[in-house]
Formats: sequence, C-alpha cells, structure tokens
Amino acid sequence: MSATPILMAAAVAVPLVAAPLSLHRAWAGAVALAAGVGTTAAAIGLVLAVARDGAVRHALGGWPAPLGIVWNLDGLAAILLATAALVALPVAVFATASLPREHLGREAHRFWPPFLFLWAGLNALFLSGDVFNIYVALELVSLAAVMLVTLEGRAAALAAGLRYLLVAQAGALTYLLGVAFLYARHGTLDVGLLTAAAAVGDMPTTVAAVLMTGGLFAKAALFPLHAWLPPAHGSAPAPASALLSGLVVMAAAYVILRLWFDVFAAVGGAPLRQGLGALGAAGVIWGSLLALSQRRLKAVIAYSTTAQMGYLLLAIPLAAPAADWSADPWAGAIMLAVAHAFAKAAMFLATGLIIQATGQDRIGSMRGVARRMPVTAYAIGVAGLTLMGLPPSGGFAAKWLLLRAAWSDGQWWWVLVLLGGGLLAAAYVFRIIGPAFSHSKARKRQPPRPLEWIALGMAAASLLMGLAAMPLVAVLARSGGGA
Amino acid sequence: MTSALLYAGAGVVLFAVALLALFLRRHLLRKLMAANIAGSGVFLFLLGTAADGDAPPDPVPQAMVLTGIVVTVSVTAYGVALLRRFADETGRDTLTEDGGGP
Amino acid sequence: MIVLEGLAALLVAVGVAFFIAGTVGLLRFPDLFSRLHALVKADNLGMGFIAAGLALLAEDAGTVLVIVAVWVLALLASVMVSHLVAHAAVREGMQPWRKKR
Amino acid sequence: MMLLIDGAVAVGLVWMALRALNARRLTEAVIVFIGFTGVMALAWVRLRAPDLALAEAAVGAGVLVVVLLDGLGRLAHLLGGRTPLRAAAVVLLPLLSLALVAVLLRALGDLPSAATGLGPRVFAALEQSGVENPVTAVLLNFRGFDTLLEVFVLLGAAVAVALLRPLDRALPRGAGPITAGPPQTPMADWYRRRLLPVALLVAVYLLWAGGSAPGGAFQAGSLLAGVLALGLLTGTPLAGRPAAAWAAAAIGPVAFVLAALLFAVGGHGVLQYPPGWAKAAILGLESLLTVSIAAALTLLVIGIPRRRRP
Amino acid sequence: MIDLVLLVAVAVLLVNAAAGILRALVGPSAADRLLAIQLLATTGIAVLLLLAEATHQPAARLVALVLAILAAAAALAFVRRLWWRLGPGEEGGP
Repeated sequence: MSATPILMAAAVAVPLVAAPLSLHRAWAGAVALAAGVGTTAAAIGLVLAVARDGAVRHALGGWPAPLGIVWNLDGLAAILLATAALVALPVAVFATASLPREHLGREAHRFWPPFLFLWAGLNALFLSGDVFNIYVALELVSLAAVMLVTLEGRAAALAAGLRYLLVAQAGALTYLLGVAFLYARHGTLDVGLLTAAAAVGDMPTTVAAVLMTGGLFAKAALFPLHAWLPPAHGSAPAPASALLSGLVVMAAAYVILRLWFDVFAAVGGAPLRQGLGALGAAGVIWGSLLALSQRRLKAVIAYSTTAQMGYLLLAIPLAAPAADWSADPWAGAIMLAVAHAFAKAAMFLATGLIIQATGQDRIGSMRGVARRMPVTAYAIGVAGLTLMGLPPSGGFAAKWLLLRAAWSDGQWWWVLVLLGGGLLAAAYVFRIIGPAFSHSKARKRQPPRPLEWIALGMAAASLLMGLAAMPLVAVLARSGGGA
Repeated sequence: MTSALLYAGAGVVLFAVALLALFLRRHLLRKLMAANIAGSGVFLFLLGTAADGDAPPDPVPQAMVLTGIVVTVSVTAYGVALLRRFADETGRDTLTEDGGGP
Repeated sequence: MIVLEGLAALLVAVGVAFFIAGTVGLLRFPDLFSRLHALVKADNLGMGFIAAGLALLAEDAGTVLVIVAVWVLALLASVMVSHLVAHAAVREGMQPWRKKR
Repeated sequence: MMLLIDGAVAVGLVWMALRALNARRLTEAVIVFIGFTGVMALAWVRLRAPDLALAEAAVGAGVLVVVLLDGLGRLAHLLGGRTPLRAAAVVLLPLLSLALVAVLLRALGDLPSAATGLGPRVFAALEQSGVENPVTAVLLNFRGFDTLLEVFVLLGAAVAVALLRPLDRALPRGAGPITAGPPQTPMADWYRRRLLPVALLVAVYLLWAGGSAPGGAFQAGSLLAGVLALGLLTGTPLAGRPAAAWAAAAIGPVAFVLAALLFAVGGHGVLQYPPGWAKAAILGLESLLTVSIAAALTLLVIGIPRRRRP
Repeated sequence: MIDLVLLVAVAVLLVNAAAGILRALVGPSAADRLLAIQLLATTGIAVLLLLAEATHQPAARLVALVLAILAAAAALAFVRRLWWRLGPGEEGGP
C-alpha cells in the first residue's frame, strides 16, 4: 500500500494526539512545535503526492462509500492542507515569542490545545468527502475557534465568544438539517455519490442546498450573517486572530464552494446562483465600507475579511457546468482564498506587533511606524497589495481569473464588483498605511526583530503567489471531479 | 400519515421554533436551550425520515444522531461555562447588541 | 394464561389510578409539603402496582429482575427527593399550611 | 392507539419546547426543558431507536440537568423579569419562521416514502464488522472516523471549560470538589453509597451489551458521569489524583487515533481493523472510550470554579 | 389484548403527566416546579416499562433503569445548587 494514506492520517492524527499532550504546562510549546513540523511535513508530502500521482480517494476503515467515509485528496484539498500548514506553522513560531509578551503572560501555554484542535479539525475538513463528516469536523473547528477568541478572558472577548458559539451552533444545526434532507432523499452522504444522485435537483435537494449554504454562511461570516466576526476576530490575541481570519473562515467558505461545485451543480437555476453571487457582491461592498469606517486597527482588518470572503461566492454564478477546479472562476476563488489567508495572517501579526509596541489598538497607533518598525510597516503594505488585488500579488492573479471568467461569460456586472471592491480595499489599506509615514514622538517598545520578519515573510508569500499562479492551477487540475 | 412522519414533522417545527427563539430571546441560557431544542428537532427529523414501518430503522441516521447528541451536549456545557464566566466578569446575562444576530 | 393477563391488567389499572390520584393531589393540595406527600406516595404505589403487573407478564427471570430493580431505584429516588425538598423547604423557612379559621 | 400515543408525544414535545422557550420565568423554562429531554427519550423508544433513548436519558437526566441547574444557580443573583423584545423582530421573524416551517414540511412531503437509506448495506456487512449491534457497527467501524472526531470534540469541550479560568489562576490540575451548597444530610450520603455500585453494574452491562444489543461506550460513559455528578452533588469530593482525571479523559480518544494510524502503517487502510481483530479492537476501544467519556463529561460538569470574592 | 390495555395505560399516564406539568407552570414556588419534574420522571419510568412490554422492546426497560438511577439528579442539583441561591423571595411571588 502506498504512503499517501499514511500521510493523510498523519495530517489529522499528529495534531490530535498532540492536543491533549499540550495540556502539560511545561511541554506545551515543544509538543506543539514538534507536532506543527510533523503536520507541515505531511501536508507538503501530500501536495507532492498529488502533483505526481493525481487525486487519491481513500476509504476509511476499508469501507467504500456509501457505507463508509471516504477521504478525497484532490488538488484542491492538497493546496488547502498546505495553506493551513504554511500559515499555522509560522503563526506557531510567532506565538511562542509573542504570547508571553502579549497579555497571556505566564499562561501563554493555553494557546496550544486550541491551536492543535483547530489544525486537526481543518485538516480533517479538507480531506473529508462526506457531508456528515464535514459537520463533525466543522464543530471541532468552531469549538477550537471559540476557545481562541476567549483566550484572554476579558469581558469583550467572552461576549464575542458567546455570540460566535451561538451563531456557529445555529449554523451547524441548519447545515445538519440540510444533510438530513440529502440523506432522506438520496440515501448517501458521500460527496461523489451525491453529485451523481442530485443531478435531478428536485425540491428536497434544493431545500437541502439552501439550508446547508445558509448554515455555512453563518460559519464563514458571509454577508448578511457576518456581524459576529469583527468582535470575535478583534478580541483574540494576534496569533489567534491570524488563524481565525486566515484559515477558519476560509474553511467554511471552502465547503460552500465544494458543495456548489459538486453536489449542487444541478440545483437551482440562474436566479439562485445569481442570488448567491449578489450576496457575495453585497458582502464585498458592505464589508469594505464598514472597514473604512472603523477606528480600531484590528476592526478594519476584521471587516476586510468579510469583504474578501464575498469574492469567493462570485465563482458560483460564473461557473460553467462540468468544469473542473482549474477552470477560471473556481481557480480564481481558491487562489483568492489562499492568498487572503497569507495576507490576512500577516496583517494580524503585524498589527499585533504595533499594538504591543504602542499599547493601543487605534489607527493612530500607526503613526511613525514606517520609521521605527519598517519591517512591520512593509508587511502591512505588502499584504495590502493582495487585498487590493494589485500585481504581482496572489490577489491580482485571482481577481484576474475571476474577471476573465466574468468577461468571457458576458456577466459584466461582476466586473464592476471586482473593480469597485479593489478600489475600496485600496482606500481602507491606505487609511491604515498612510499614517505610518508621518512623524510621531510617541515612544514605542521595539518588538523582537524575528517576529517582524515572520509577518513580512507571510505577506511576501501572498505577494509571490501571483507569480506561482500557473503551478497552482496545474495542481488544482489534479481533481478529476471525484474520480 | 405514519407515526414516523409525525415525528419528522414535529422535528421540523421544533427546529424552526427554536431557531427563531435563538434569535429573539435575550437571555443567554435561554439561547443555549434554544440551540439544544433546535438540535433535537434536527435529530427527530433524521430518524423520523429513516424509519421503515415496523422494521428497525436505518442504523446510519441513528449513529449520526448519537454523534450529534454528543456534540450538542459538549457545546451546551461549554456554552453554560462560558456564560457563567461572562456573568462573573460583567454581572450581565445578556449580550448588549445593536440588533441582528443572536 | 388468561387469568394471569387479567390479573396483570387489573394491577396496571390500579397503578394508573394511583398516578391519577397523585396528580390530583399535586394540583389541588394547598402547600408544598402536602403536594410532596401526594405525589411521592401515590406515584410510588402506582409504580409498584404497574411493576407487579408487568412482572406477571415477564417471560424470564432477568426481566423480572430488571423490573424490580427499576421499581426499587425509583422508590429510593423518591425517598431521597422528598427528603431533600422537604428538608430544604423547612430550612428556607417555608411554613406548612393550616386551615384558616 | 399507537398513532394516538405518538401524537401525544409529538404534541407534547412541541408544547414543552414552546414553554421552555417562552416561559416567563427562567427557572420554569429550565425545568420544562429538562422534562423535554425526558420526553425525547420516549420518542426515541417509539421510533425504535433504543440506543438513542439510552443516550438521551443518560445525558438528559444526568449531566445536562446538573449543568443547566448549576448554571442557573450561578446566575440566580441576576434573575430578572422578562427581557423586552425588539419590536421589528417580534413581527418579522415569526413570519419568517412560519414560512420556514411551511417550506420544510412541503419538502418533507416530497421525500420518497420508501426507505432509501443504507440500512440494507449495513445489515449485509454486519457480519464482517465484528459486532452485532448495527448502530455500534456504524459508530465504531463503518463510520468510525465520525466517532473519532466526535470524542475529540467532547475532550475539546472539557479542555475549553478548563481554559476558561481567569488568567491569574493556573490551569486546573484536575477535578476538585464541588463545595458550594448547604450542609449535607447524612441521607444523601447513604443514597450515594447505594447508587454508585448499581450504576457501575449497569454501565458495565451497557458497555458489554453494546456489541450485540442496545448500549455502548457513550451510553455507559454518560451514565457514569451522571452518577458521578450526582455523587458530587451529595457533597462528596472526587477522590484521586487530579491529573489522573485528564489522563482518563484523553486516553480513549488518543488510543483511537493511534490505532487508526497504526493500522495504516501496518499495511491496512486508515482505521481499518486487521482481519479477525475487529471484535477485540472494538471492545478494547469502547472500554477506553467509556472511561474517557465519563471523565470528560465529569470535567465538563465540574466546570470553572466560582469566582474568588474580591 | 393485554398489549392494548398496556397502551391505554400509557396514553392515560401521558395525559396525567401533561396535567402534572401544569403544576410546573403554575408554581408558585420553584420547588413546586421541581415536583412536576419528579412526576414526569416517575411517569416516564412507568411508561417505558409499559412500552417495553407492549411493543416488545426489552431495551426500553434499560432506558427506564437509567432514568431510575438518575431520577434524583434533578432534585439534588436543584436543592444543592439553585434553591439556596434563589432565596425565599425570588420565586415566592405569584
């Protein structure tokens, strides 16, 4: 038997085993970093395996679908596993140095159990090819995410965590009711088999599509169910915010894309798909406007997440039937999600450093940052390029693909959304970065240099992704629609 | 109209009513109970549609519901603990809000 | 056989009657203590009759054992509950009801 | 007759849910909610799902009751009157809710009437699964990965509760006593001493029977946790080393995931039991999971300690 | 025949329990609400025993056994964790 299933198992099992071990106060950091290196190695191994051998389906327990659960490692899953790893590992390194300084103090080891639970849940989610299994994985992710939000235990964080927990639970149960409809109608939970069975797109299937999408909207903080996100992401410690904004939201949005790519490909007509796209567009505009009107640094970045997630939905109205993941709209959406994960993580880490240096979470804290903390300022600026979608960033490549799809399909109205969203992003990014070049006499505590470089490194990754767009699309093509 | 369908229908009603309460009710303990009841509704629906006359019902939804019960209990207990900590910290048992969302 | 079933049905019916009596007491009696009294005594007697009736119908000794165990445990729980509630009520300063003159 | 009973149960469920959600007093709501979980257990029996009835009864009457009443008690000083509702929401949302019910019922009517599920496949493969109870076969074999993630959700929740301690207090080293409460009567102690062995016996039976009859790790574990919570409420602190509670809570999930990995490394599929070993492996895993589920649920019940008085 | 008798008993007990829940709703004291829960628990145990016989589901007896083991949990939690915190005035009103 080949090594690929063992690597898949390792990607989930290593963080799961490490999570309870990291409860030990003295071991926590070392256990988590070792597990992080192991999990990252497994994820990279999986990307290489997919690039070499193509997609792999592995029946867990030796029971093929529909009886058992099937892990579905295609190009998309591999890319997302690698994204999770390449975001989480630097964040972990960052956290070991920054958390003891940032508010948690001697209790910094509390970060590791939720960190590892989260990573395991994400990997399980990306691998899963089973709609019920996705529900369980999502619950693990949400639980860990709430733990991260409430790490510091201040009143605002607890309130944000409670709201997040309730919204996530409502979303999960709505999703689960949709799964129940799918199972009652088609008698299977496997994504591949459902795709074949749901080709009719009748009433129960449509209701299931609406329920599952609605539930995931809440989890992905997509407009109009986004209100919980900014307080939640804004009140977590910087490394936690980086994971939440970069990876957790992306994971829920990924499930929406996966479902509409496969299972609901035949569901609803143009109106339903255009409606989903319109909600995405509204999210882009509304989220950007809210980001523009914030006073707190972290709030600007958190609202920007709502805006950026909106773009992903544009793939749904643009997709042609029977395309594969490397088709323009899908590849564009995925690339945007990945580039956003790196950029947003970089931004949260960088602002975390600035907030530590100045002791204040305000846009005014940015004053003088360009002179005193140039590396950090660069990190924010470079990550901002991706959010705006300027070349050569990953955001540019992604939007280019979406634009091309919209143009060639004659759906010009999405072009306006893409361009308008970019302009608004430019406005809120400049609002942050502008004051950085002004003079300030306020004293700042210099953060450790390596931490600044981690933030810049992640921002650079989001930038350089635009140059690596072609290889990415090539890996995405390794799907074969569940074959 | 079979008994099983009756339970599936009750499940749907429970889900909708509880989801509504989850948004409308202010007290957090009530919201947590609402989430629980919504879960029970989904579970009833799952099993109500899986029943097959007097034969034993499909075991797959049963396993799904069992998993769902464990997850729901975990989340509820965590939610109550979170609420207690929140109340300790603030002296409040509701979230202040400007409208919208639970 | 038919005699046995008839007897069982009778016992179950008597048990149900006790349950109804207990509920009437629960709804009509004037204070917590008397309501407690009505509920716990009547319901456990009712439970005993129903358990006895069902034990007559049981096919094997294991079933009888389970039924008896259930009844004993329910009885213990009731004793515990009524003791706790009454004890706490007295400590809370709750006064038993007296007929008004 | 059956339809009458089922109708009564279904209507009762909806009515109790409405009371729990809308009752004026929170105490009333919580108590009716507890009753609601009991009636759910009846519904599961009527739907011929005794495994679920056992789970619902064990969780609903034990752990959930203690968690909710304890939570209510800690909020008692805040209990106010009815909180006002937002005017626009009061009109609009119920209408939406009604529409949702209508659509869902309509879709329910459109579902195929003949069972389309995986039941026949489960029964066909039951012989190779290592157990005779089809629900256990699905949980521990066919869809074992769901269960694997699920027990980690439970463990994660226990960890999450422990992490809620204020930052100036170290992570709990284990289960402490629940000390709050009025002085204890000797009778409660007597009761606990009688109850514990019976519960242990029944839990072992549920675990052992789970292979062939209704029951299993979760039912047994949650029954144990319920009785432990009951014992804590009688004022008896949990004995034993604190760290042991966490080790007990983690051992089942960790063993499960390590087994999954080891089978894969050993040349079988991930989570695939080696031929002939399924029965033994499932029984061993279930025993460990029972211990872990009981420990994790107990840690959830114990929750965060009371705030230190300033 | 006997099965029908048992089912009628179940139906009567359910109606009886519904009447009992009224006590939970009326109160007046929180302890009265607790009594309704106790009624529900006892009724539930009896109904489960009856259903086990009438619908030939021996496992329902186990459910009754579990309920009987945990029957005192609600009262214990109530008395030990809640009541003494509520104080007499809190729930004593109409």
